[in-house]
Amino acid sequence: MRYLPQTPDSRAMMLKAIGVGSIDELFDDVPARVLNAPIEGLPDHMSEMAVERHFRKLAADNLSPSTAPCFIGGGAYHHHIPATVDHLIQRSEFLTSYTPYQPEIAQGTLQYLFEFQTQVALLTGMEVANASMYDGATACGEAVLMAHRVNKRRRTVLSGGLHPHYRDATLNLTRFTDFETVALEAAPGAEEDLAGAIDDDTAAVVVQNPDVYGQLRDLGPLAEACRAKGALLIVAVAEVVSLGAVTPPGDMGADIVVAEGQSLGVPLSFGGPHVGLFACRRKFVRQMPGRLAGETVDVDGRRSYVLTLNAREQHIRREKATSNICTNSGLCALAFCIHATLLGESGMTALADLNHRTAAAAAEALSAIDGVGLKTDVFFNEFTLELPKPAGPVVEALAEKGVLGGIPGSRLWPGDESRARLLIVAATETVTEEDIASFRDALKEALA
Amino acid sequence: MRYLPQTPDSRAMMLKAIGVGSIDELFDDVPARVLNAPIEGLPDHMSEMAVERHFRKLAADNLSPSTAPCFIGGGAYHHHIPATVDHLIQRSEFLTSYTPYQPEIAQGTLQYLFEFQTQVALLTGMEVANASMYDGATACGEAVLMAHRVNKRRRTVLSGGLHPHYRDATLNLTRFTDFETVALEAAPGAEEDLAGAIDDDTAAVVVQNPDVYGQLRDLGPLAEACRAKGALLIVAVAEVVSLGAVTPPGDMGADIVVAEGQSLGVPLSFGGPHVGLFACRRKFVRQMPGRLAGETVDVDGRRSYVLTLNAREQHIRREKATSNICTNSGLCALAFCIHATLLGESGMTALADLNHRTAAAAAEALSAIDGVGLKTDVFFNEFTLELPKPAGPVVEALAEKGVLGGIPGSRLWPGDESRARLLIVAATETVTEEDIASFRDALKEALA
Amino acid sequence: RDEPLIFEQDARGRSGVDLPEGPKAASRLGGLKRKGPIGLPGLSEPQVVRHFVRLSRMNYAIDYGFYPLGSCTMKHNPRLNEKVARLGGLGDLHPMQPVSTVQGGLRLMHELAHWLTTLTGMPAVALSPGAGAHGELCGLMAIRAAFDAKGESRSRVLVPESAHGTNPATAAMCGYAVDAIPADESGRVDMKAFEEKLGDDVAGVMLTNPNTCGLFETDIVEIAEKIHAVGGYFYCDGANFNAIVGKVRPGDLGIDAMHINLHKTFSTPHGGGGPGSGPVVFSEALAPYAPLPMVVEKDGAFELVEHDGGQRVGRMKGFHGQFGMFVRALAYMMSHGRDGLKQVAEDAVLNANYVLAGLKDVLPPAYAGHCMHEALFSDKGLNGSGVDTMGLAKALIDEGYHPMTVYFPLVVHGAMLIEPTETENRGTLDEFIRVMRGLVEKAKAGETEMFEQAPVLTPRRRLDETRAARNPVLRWQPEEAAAEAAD
Amino acid sequence: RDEPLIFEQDARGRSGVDLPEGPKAASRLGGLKRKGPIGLPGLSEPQVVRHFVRLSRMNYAIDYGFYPLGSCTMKHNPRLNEKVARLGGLGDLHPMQPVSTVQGGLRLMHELAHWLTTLTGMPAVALSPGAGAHGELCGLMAIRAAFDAKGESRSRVLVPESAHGTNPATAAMCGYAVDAIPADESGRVDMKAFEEKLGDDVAGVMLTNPNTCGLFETDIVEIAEKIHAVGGYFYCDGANFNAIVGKVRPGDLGIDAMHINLHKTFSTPHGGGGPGSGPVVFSEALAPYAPLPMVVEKDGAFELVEHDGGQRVGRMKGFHGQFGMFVRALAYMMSHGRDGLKQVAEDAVLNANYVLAGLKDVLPPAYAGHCMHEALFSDKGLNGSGVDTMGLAKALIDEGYHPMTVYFPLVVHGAMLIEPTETENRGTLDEFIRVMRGLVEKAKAGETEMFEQAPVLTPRRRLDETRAARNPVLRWQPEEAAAEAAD
Repeated sequence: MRYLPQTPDSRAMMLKAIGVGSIDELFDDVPARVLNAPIEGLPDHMSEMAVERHFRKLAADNLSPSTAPCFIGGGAYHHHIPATVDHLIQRSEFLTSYTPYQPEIAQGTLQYLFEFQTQVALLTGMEVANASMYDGATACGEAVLMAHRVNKRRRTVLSGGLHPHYRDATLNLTRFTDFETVALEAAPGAEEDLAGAIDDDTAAVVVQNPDVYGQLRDLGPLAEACRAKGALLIVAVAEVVSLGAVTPPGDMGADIVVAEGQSLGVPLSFGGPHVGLFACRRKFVRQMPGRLAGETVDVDGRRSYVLTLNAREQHIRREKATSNICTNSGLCALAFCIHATLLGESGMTALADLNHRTAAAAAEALSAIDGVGLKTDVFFNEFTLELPKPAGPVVEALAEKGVLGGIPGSRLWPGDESRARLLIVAATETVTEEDIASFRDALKEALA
Repeated sequence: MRYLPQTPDSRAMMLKAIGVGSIDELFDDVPARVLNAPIEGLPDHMSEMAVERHFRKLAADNLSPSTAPCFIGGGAYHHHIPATVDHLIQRSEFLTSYTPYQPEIAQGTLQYLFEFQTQVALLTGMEVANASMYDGATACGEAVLMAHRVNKRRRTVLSGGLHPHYRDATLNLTRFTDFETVALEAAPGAEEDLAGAIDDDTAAVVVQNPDVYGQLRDLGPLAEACRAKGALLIVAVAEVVSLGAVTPPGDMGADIVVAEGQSLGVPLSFGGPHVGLFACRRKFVRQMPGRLAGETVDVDGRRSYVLTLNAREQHIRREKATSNICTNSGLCALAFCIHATLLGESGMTALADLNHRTAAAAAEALSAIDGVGLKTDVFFNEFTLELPKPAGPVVEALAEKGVLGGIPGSRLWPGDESRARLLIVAATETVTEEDIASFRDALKEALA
Repeated sequence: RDEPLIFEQDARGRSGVDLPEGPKAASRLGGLKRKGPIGLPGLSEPQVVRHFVRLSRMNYAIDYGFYPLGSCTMKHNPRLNEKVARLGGLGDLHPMQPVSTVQGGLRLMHELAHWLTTLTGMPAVALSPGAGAHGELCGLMAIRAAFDAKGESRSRVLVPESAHGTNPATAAMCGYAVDAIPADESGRVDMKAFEEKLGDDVAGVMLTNPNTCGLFETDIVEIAEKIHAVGGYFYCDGANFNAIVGKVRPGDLGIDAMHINLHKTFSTPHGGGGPGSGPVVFSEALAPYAPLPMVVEKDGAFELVEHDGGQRVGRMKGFHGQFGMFVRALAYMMSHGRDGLKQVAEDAVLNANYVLAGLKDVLPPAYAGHCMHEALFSDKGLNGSGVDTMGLAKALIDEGYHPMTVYFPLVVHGAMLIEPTETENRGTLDEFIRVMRGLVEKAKAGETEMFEQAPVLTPRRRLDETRAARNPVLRWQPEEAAAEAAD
Repeated sequence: RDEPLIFEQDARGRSGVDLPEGPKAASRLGGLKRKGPIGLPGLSEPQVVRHFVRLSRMNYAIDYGFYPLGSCTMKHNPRLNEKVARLGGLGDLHPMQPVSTVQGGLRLMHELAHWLTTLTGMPAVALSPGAGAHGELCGLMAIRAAFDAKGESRSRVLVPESAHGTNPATAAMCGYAVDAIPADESGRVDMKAFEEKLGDDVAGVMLTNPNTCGLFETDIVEIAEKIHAVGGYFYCDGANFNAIVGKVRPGDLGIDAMHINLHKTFSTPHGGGGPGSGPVVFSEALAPYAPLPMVVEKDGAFELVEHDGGQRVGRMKGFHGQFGMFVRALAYMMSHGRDGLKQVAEDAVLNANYVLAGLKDVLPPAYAGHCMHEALFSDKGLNGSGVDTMGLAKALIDEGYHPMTVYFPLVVHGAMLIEPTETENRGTLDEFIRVMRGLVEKAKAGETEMFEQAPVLTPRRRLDETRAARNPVLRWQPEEAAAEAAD
């Protein structure tokens, strides 16, 4: 047992030092009936070789987006991660450290969290950001909870363009509260009357940009409507790379911005761990959920960083905390921070531009196929097609040809016939022009 | 250009500070005719993504021993490397440091070299070892050069059981000296009269154990014959894992032991970098090639390590150095050291035992095939079969079935018809019983 | 040496990435093209590497030294797990791929579920919660959903005073009032107080077991019976499962829901504060309320159930959970096996009791008797010395250790909670005991100055936390902006 | 803190690996089964990780700080290169696989050869040498083999006094006497002395260019012509190719053989002392003597030629060379491209001259004029201060830098050779210049104590190297054995 340093000799010696005759004497508080109950159906310990072989077999049973052209988005995006990112996050001092509760020996973590918070604030166009949430969807739910803390109103409206998973996670998180969350429905590319849905008891409106179909919108008018009614505007961004090319929510008047940060530095990993970004106006900071790193000095007057405003948090405030979140996405935030640092201003804008051009080229190629319609006219790296037949089986047919060809409407809105022919397609910088051609050819065949 | 931090602005500023008007003014010592000669046929800089894609394509064009059952040995062995090894050697402080010429800030490297030297001495059963050579073959050549320095004689005899690559590298390294190197030939399993080949001018006899065919021998009698004639016994070990199960050369009377250390911690990597081990009797230490880490104290009296006996080396002694070796295999030595440390006494002996049992099982299964003969009766994890037909095409046929089935005699002794039907087969702990069965079935078919 | 912020290392136009040219295409951004700069700094790759390597060296880590942080289970993180989590076909799977293309990924989740339900002796598990607190939320939501399904409304959840802060925070998020149960003098639930608080408005009890004092709740089976008797459910905080894994099945104790911190018991790296992963196992009674998605096997193929008609807890997370952590945890479980996991619990408890035995004559334990996986001391041993728990903790830093958990649980004055974990060897424990004893001796000898000054050998000395909270500076600003903000 | 040796952390029977059971089989070891124990210590995986992490933290590294070690080219090592070198199908290829199963591997070698020959403008390359010194040996052997083929015997090789130590050592290994050429006052080959030493017993000249004083040999074309005129060959030590890659093709200078340190110019990591890789490019005249193996393309397929009938240099290494380094170097070249490699040389030279310009008024350069990729100073600037080169170097360590190369080249008194490389940014250079100037000022002000004591902020202070050499302790011994050995 390669991870356990004790030996029969050392165990015997230690039991003697403790003054007991057997290990089970130390377990004598456990009811005898339940101690050492036999556990059936699990193997004994395995060699590293055998374990690795098992996982290689599991891996081989999947179609990997690194080998198949991948056009799937929907809140998680297949981006290239520079090798440097993965190397650095595996530094022992990052990987195997705990939450920085002892700041004298955790300045590394604290400083990168401070840098991360600044990057998130800059990208979203907001004043402050926290040190991460679990993911974009849960951050969205937390934003709604926060809005109610801020203005004490009792109703929230969710745009129909909000990703159904964000919607569901938000509904779930607010389910047992004493306020109401209303989720609208919307067709791709269609305009919603969100402003009209705001009443005097509306705490917040949640809108995603680009929306789940990929459509981009100017949120300025909605922000004005919110301001006029005293409601907060919460903007969700599922593809953070879009912020390199698109007017950020902060500039359009958002009060809280939540985002999924996976696109920068974090592998898809079948859906998690990802990293939720959470930014807001400075005046709301004491209502924010999650950890915050702040600047201060040590007794020698040297600039230092520390977790701050802990009075919001569960370990101090217990049932009155702003959130129950504790362990969040530290290492993913680091990956995000490193990737964003590598990109820098010019890299970030170039990456966004490349994504956009790739998606635009894909949209052009695919919508040129007979019977295929483009349902989103203004988009970043994701758009929605309407196919002449249900998209679910088409996606299966594409997979058999080795193309991961987007998300069928039936996956996100099961049972909704009106959206069954929709195919939501994303194209990032990892998509080559040959990949687009392969997709086009395969889709043509699948539709033929 | 992601690795270059200078920008057009900083370059201009710096040229100004230097006092020149253009970068080419700094190259004015270069004859104008040859400066900036156009370089044709190479592409401009590429993105990380594009580079990675290129190497993935190259990799996909090979049959990987990690996915195909691998029975190839011959001086390089497919062993399992614990994930910890590769993680640790990639620590920035190991990977991106230089030779430890400033010992105050290189104790990490120096201490592991000291530990490595001790491990090598223990495994080979010798008194001292150096801090590594390029590989086993070049270490073998250096050992012959060293023997001549020690006893000033003019002739060396190489056993016919010595791996032809070791033989060739040794012949090459001694080619321009004023002494003679005689290489014998030997059939698999046959006894050589090496003792009879020693005369009064023989500086050394070089013998490999297990030999190139896999045969193990008691070298005690040969060591005695060497001692009687005043010649040194140099023992080469191509599979260092064997030393976990087999009487080490030191115990049999070797004066110098060279070995290939790749089997512990170092990936096959298509033949390099590997790591040469070099051990000898303590009295010869000042004639050793290569670097040596030694224990000492610092001015505060703390135990410390430092490169020592530098007076042997080229950077001090120049043309009178014991060898021209400078950069050697530091990081591979570290990998070896970590893997050997993970194994420890019990792991090392268990690994050797597992290798041996696996090879014995393979030998039994394969030699049971009609017409196939086992030519080596005492062996560790490698043995030689004689097939009823030339082994070269058989190996190709096996490869088509996805089995890497050993080394045909024609690869090591091209043109030698007498050895064309030999197949040298190795089996390490990575070989499963299913792999043996696949090999047996494929070989049967190939011979049918 | 100070490491400047990335924003202080900027040069315009510099970048640490190169991108391919890509296709030409007309913009589809409408009028929404970004107008101003983002404000990100430009660094080259070498600068980025050096920056983060330097930052890392200001951190303490398990890989560097002993990390006896009670209740956090800072044990060895095997690199095998990191390796397999990064395999092509696992690390790069998209959560929305057609299920036919992710059969290996779904099988992996199914296998993990099998291990977790078998080890806990409980029939169902929800894998999706993102961390321990998220698992608690999931568990409490299931309890609430069960009452809602029955049309029953209850108002209180009983929580011991010694509980993790997440417990009351979680109960509050489900709309429950928190009613604190005191501990008895043995450090366990005061059964009399517990029974008095029971009633038909009690939705459940949230108990950590072994509890945050490092003690097994001896009356746990009775507690389960009594909460069930009033129609309530038994939620167990599984943060300390490391102490009993392979030895005791929570299902045998009458527990209805328990989250498992994969990043504690099953050693997925803490990563400086996450990501964690908090699957929740459920009893038969609560299983129908477990949230989706869930993997089911049908005729040898695996399906991902994302929607059904039940009255379940809703979606906990964007996708199927912390899959990357599932890979690591499963690799950890397979590496240990059934036999090894039992050994884990035994060695964890052995090591904690060894530390307890080695210190108890100089530092009085908070409670009598053996402990489980962690040893709890109060600051009584320091009484009158002028040195407090924090001073001792900071002095430990100068000795090369990460401090134990301090001032938690809140019920013990000046608490010091030491959890060595099973991956520490005896030599390390002996040395730690020696150092601790030496420090306590120095404190008792009145050498207070050292404790007030400590740490002195660290990248930073004690920080002004008040200043940080009074005037929060939560981001870098260009100098002009920072000056304005300060006005 | 001291880190004990692994041998001091032993517990019997403990191991950091688990192995599968494997097949049963009767022993075939004859009477050769190992009788005694090996003597290796038993540690668990967590201990091993912590041991080596702790050791690592006693090292300086490029990733941590500026490493201006002259003639060593300590530049940034991209992690992309590490990643691709580890791909399945590259990192795990066996050198003796049938060539039909390694076409990708052979293509990679072929591509690397194309880059190297194109960048140098030379027609052939031998990839197999294991490091720079090994490449030199290969090059000199080719020269010797060429003479042997002609039946001609020559005895001398001309080597500048400023040469790397490997140069004379290499020449000696090929049976040549080394005849040293002095430098002129500009730091370059003294042409008059060179011409005087020429003769028909001269096999060749070994020149480093740019030379170890950091200067381009202005007469290099003439040197080539003159050595050719007496029938000798021109060997160039390519250690400093970084200064001219993409700007100057050595083939255009009349060079017959030149090794290339992939671990310098093409940034494969130094790894604390290797592995390196030293391919050698050859002129038409020497190409027939280049050693095998070599990859050749035939009808779109790649063959590995391991044997032919030629009078070539024999096998240099066990297999085909440092393939793992080939992967990294090729990835580096492709990442930079033709345009980027030229920029590499320009920025390397720019950075060195910037340091030269920033220091020359306080620390006199060894030679006048611009330098190439490294700036060389003598200790003249310290004359009379009581501080020597070593003192300055050690003081730099306390300032957080790895020292420059000191006392090399031997021809300059108290030499200090500073090579910043192209991957350092201006801010780093400015700060280094500031620190150097500060130290020189302190030395001149007579603050000698600090320089004698330095370094003081390091894991160890100055070492007793004499003791290490007088009574060499080259391995750990159990205490009894160590006591005996000392007797």
